[in-house]
Amino acid sequence: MSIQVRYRLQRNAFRLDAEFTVPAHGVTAIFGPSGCGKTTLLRAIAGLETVDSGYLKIGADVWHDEHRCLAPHERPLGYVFQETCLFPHLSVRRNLNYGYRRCADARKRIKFDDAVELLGIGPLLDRGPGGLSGGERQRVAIARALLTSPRLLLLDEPLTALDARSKAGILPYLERLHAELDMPVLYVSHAADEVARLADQMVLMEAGRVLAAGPIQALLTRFDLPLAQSTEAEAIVDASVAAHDDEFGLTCVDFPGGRFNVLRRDLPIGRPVRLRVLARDVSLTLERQSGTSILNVFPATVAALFETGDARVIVRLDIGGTPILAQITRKSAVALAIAPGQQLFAQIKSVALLA
Amino acid sequence: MSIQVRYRLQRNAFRLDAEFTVPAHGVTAIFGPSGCGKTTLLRAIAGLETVDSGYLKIGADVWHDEHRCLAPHERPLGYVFQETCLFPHLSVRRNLNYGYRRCADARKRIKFDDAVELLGIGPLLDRGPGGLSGGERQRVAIARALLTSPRLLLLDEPLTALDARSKAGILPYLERLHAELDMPVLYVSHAADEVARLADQMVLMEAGRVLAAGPIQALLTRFDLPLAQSTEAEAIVDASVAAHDDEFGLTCVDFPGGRFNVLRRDLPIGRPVRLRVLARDVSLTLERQSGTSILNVFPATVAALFETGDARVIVRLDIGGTPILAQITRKSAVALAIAPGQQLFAQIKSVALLA
Amino acid sequence: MLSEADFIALWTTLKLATVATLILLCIGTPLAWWLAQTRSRLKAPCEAIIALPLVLPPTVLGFYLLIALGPAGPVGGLMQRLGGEPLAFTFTGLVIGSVFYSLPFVVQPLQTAFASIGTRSLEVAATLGASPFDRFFTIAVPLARPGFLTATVLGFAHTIGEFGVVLMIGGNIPGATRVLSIAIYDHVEAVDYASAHWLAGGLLILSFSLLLGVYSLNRHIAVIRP
Amino acid sequence: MLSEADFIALWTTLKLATVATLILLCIGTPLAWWLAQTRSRLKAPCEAIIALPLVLPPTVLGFYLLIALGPAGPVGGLMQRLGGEPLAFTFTGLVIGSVFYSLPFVVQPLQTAFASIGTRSLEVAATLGASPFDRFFTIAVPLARPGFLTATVLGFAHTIGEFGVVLMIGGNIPGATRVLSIAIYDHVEAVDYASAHWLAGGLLILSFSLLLGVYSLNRHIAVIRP
Amino acid sequence: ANAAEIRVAVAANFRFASEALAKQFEQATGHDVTLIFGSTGKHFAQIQHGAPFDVYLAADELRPRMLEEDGIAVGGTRFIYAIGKLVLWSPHDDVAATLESRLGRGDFRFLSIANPTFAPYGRAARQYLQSVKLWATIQPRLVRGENVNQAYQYVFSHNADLGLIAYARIKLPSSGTVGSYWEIPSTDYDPIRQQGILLKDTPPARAFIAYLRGEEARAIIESYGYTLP
Ligand SMILES: Nc1ncnc2c1ncn2[C@@H]1O[C@H](COP(=O)(O)OP(=O)(O)OP(=O)(O)O)[C@@H](O)[C@H]1O
Ligand SMILES: Nc1ncnc2c1ncn2[C@@H]1O[C@H](COP(=O)(O)OP(=O)(O)OP(=O)(O)O)[C@@H](O)[C@H]1O
Ligand SMILES: [Mg+2]
Ligand SMILES: [Mg+2]
Repeated sequence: MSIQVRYRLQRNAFRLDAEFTVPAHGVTAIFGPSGCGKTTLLRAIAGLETVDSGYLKIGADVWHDEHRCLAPHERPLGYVFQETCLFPHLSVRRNLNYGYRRCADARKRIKFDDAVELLGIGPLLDRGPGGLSGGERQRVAIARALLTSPRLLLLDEPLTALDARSKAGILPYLERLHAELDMPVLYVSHAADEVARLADQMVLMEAGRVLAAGPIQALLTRFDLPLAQSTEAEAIVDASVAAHDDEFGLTCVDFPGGRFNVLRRDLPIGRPVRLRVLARDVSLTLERQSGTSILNVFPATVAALFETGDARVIVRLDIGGTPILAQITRKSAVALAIAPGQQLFAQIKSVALLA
Repeated sequence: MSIQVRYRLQRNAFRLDAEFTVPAHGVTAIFGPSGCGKTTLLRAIAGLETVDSGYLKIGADVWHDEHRCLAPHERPLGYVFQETCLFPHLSVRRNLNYGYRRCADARKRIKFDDAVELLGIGPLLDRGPGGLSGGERQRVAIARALLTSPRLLLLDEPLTALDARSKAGILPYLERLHAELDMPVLYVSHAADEVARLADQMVLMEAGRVLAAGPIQALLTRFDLPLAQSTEAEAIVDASVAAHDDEFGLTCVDFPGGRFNVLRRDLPIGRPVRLRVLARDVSLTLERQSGTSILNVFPATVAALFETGDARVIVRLDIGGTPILAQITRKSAVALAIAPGQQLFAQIKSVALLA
Repeated sequence: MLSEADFIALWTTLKLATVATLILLCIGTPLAWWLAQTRSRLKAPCEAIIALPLVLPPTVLGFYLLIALGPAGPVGGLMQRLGGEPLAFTFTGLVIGSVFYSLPFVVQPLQTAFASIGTRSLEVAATLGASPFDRFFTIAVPLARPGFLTATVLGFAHTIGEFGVVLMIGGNIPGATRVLSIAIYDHVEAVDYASAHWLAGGLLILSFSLLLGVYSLNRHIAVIRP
Repeated sequence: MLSEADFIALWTTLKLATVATLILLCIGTPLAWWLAQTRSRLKAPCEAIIALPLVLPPTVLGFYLLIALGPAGPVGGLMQRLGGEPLAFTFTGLVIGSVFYSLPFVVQPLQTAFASIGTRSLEVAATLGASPFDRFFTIAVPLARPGFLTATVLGFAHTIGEFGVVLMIGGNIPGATRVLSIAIYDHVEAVDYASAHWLAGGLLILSFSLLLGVYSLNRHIAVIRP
Repeated sequence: ANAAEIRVAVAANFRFASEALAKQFEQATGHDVTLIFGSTGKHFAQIQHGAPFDVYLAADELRPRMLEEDGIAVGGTRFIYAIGKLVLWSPHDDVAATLESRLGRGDFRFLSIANPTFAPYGRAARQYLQSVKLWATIQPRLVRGENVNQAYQYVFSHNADLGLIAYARIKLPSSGTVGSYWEIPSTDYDPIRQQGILLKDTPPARAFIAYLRGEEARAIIESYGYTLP
């Protein structure tokens, strides 16, 4: 089951020529600089753009090929536009109902009250969209799209107007969505932390073309892609919950290279989780050190080095088979004589448990 | 010279009652959860809201008090709205010119071509605003506001639709603005990194009221405010450029507590700079360690501890008089027996040089 | 003051204005919608043709309609061959004439209103599963409400006040095609100014109340635009 | 086919329609703007009053205007006391009548167009230093362009085709108040159908070309809405 | 006979007389007479295109003749029902003596007439003005009503000082005349012979025409300011 996309179109000087295939579950991040065609791609997928040629297959269903092209309202998808557009003549409640009512009862998988509560828009229900704040509008638009119980969710920078606390509430729900409802999500975002947290796959775009598409772990650590080269370089570690340390409020998660201590999360033992390790949070030491506040220290092997050209060195480490990136200064790399194959210790200052 | 603001108004259930005074130079971040009244406050300052009572003084000029109230077009301010609104009937160039032309030549302090180049919108100049991408629209809106050479700049989440690279180009310019042109900025943002990077002062809002206002360093490290308690806790260090290390591409900056090595930046020796130190990038060791990739290690004294309640401990360190926050697990705090007054070493994995 | 004939005329007028306005809205709405959406080359010619009846003096327009609808004319002849009655001098004929003449007053405001909605709201509705038909009624029509108000008022009022066309193809037959405007005109012609004043005054007061009601109501349920 | 008198009538008509349309736009624009912006209680009554002349048959309206403008009427009397000429049977009188009668066709589309602009663009313009006057002309007017087009077309065409009012207060004086609609009407009444056809046909073709030009131009410079 | 409805298209100037006639006829026969007033030209066009009128009372001879020739009207039913008189009228009461000289002196602002190209009274007014050699000079001060009624209204509203209109328009049997008038010598214009014709050959319509030609009707018509042959 996969999502196959191929769209070509031309808008004056801008040419979109995007083709990729990603699994039809989980979150696929669409990542790329401003103006590279992310919104245009989503609009094409939603059937809102006239295209030169297009092919779109979601799982077993072809939505668009030479022979047939579903009209936008025939595609069971939810779309949160980059500029939230609430219907100005309908109250918030009726905005939400607009899509909800049009979804056949048999297809409904999301309850009205659940979406309202989750997005914290209960108090707004009977207001007009006129006086809503930017963040409130965004949350209503997300709820409205979710309530159509779509088979594919398109999110175009949906959380930009939200503060960290609101985001922290919504992100886990979006994660659950694809896990529990098996609702694949295409997610445009510039926020690396959101992407790392949510995305299983990633489509990397530039100037209307797809640079690469695939599992996020692989793309994040590939030195030939801009991600691993940036100061925001990061790696994703697949692990599973091993134990809870109630005294100190920690949770232990195991991965092939060892055990992480992270802030306690109420997850069942054995539950697979994902950890995000930022390259700049990883420091290297030649000896295992004691008397440090850093809990997560692993023996590692240097797999490869990449000089960024601005005095940074990105080191790809192999920790029990899992690739992890470390970002250090060239001065340190020279001082520690880092070279491929070398054995050393990786101190990981902080790590985010994602799911 | 200061900016004095006091506005009261009521919109159905929402009540804004905001009062604060901040210096009339540098960037003042306005920070608070979605729906707390940030946009409403900026609109009141721009004269776009009818208010119950208001007082606004910028430097020596009163813009609003009981006796007089300048109309919006009489207030020499630039305002980038949360929803960028370009005039749909004007090309990008004429959008930019709209404010530029209306600014008296004598008052002009920003050149047309400079703003265009900086925001990378040269290729868009002769297009209509219809086909622009979200990020492109935001950049045009920023340029348009800047080109009025305002005495006060109001920015309402102006960079949300921009990718990291675009931001990286615009942020230094915004910094220079207030340094070189002495243009105070009120900046609404949910992005902690932007705020820390840009802001000199901060106004912390909640539910229509101002919780605290003052220099950002003080607000960031106050345990009674939500900032220092969050996982994004951070400290700002004022320092000055001391030397350049051309071999490794590093720059050394000194602060009262010692010397930081940061990625090389072409700044003159002696130039004051600002460093952002995230609490989660700071680890503590009892002994000074060798053989580590971490370059920045300082002897420090524990000033205070704050337990967040979720197994984290925020430690306020005193490094040569400068407060710095470290976020560690309670397990580590117990293992290292951290207590106020204790002497130890702070390892700072990464640090961002801001100006 | 007013005779029974005047009340019959009032009744005929209201019936005519109501029926004509309803038909105008039924024809004008899809036409305006098409004009607002299309990129066809036919757009400008169609717009011009719709506005065209305006430039002819109503009596002359009525004259040509008379020729067309009369037994010798193309429409009337066709009707007769199909076994129907000729349309001139019937209520149906009046309705056709009024619709023809008032069409631009209905189409143009609607078209402006539809065009000013933009496409975004309609796109959003489409992604929420609304078919073109559905979103036309649930999004386009409510958002074009001010245009509908203008169109209805102009169409209705203009049909009430219309005179030349109606006189010409109606033939001023009491109970069938004698409308209020002709009745007032008759009173003026008969130097029965008192009746004319009464009738005109009554019509004005009635219309004013009606319009005031419509506009006040409109204000109360005014659309909040973003 | 057409006499010199017909050409004089054509000229008078174009002059009348142009002058009346200009005056209509000058009066209608601020009025429509005020109506679109205000929250005054007077809004609904004003809207109703503007639409009111529509419901009266033009000839009757013309009759009342004639009385009002006559030496015994309020307006005419005032004019005379101020030393001016009476307005009936003059070109000026015609213009006044036309403006009065066509006002709703200009105000209503403009008001709809102004209302649909919303406040955001105007607020942005204010923060960019544009005074209310300035932003009215640089933002509101261009964004209301479709409304201006409709208003101009309806106003102009309606003045050309107008007949009852013009006939009544104009007096059909060649070269001064005899307009084309009256000329065509005269031909019809005189059973000179050939001349009527020629004149009406010519007017239609002329108007069609004019309208086609306007609408095609409009299409080419169509505002791109977000 | 059964009561039937007779629709009569009546020239506007004959309005008051026809109302009186219809009333009497209705009382006598029990038929229902519907009078439809309008300009003769408009009625003509309407009759040509199938207007459901039974009798046509025109303001001139031309239109009934054309209808007869075209076979639209019933042949041989054409007759003169009235001959109109043209008067110079002022709405002021006491100026009858000076009216003629005022016209000659040009002591007025506007003279109102019916449209001379198609309205019979307009044509008569032109013939009169031509006969007294005023036609050319008076042009800029001539206002033309669509029909004689409108010409009347111009004077009535005091916008025109004088009017050349139908005597029948100002002579009402009930209230006498309004203002003052001077009768134009009948030699100065062709007689305004108003003809009627039968459009639908039904017994009630024939009865109405027969009534119009009767003595009773003639008396009424004359009392409204017309002459008869
Ligand atoms: N009609 C048009 N004419 C010319 N260029 C166009 C047109 N429509 C879109 N474009 C260009 O296509 C590019 C892609 O736009 P798109 O909105 O897809 O970008 P994006 O990746 O979503 O950017 P952002 O992150 O800023 O929202 C932009 O550079 C835009 O200027
Ligand atoms: N007319 C109104 N009626 C009721 N509430 C209103 C009205 N106008 C604004 N509000 C409320 O005022 C609050 C403040 O809105 P504002 O736009 O200032 O928030 P904000 O701080 O900018 O939020 P965000 O970060 O989401 O943009 C919101 O909760 C909003 O719902
Ligand atoms: Mg986009
Ligand atoms: Mg806001």
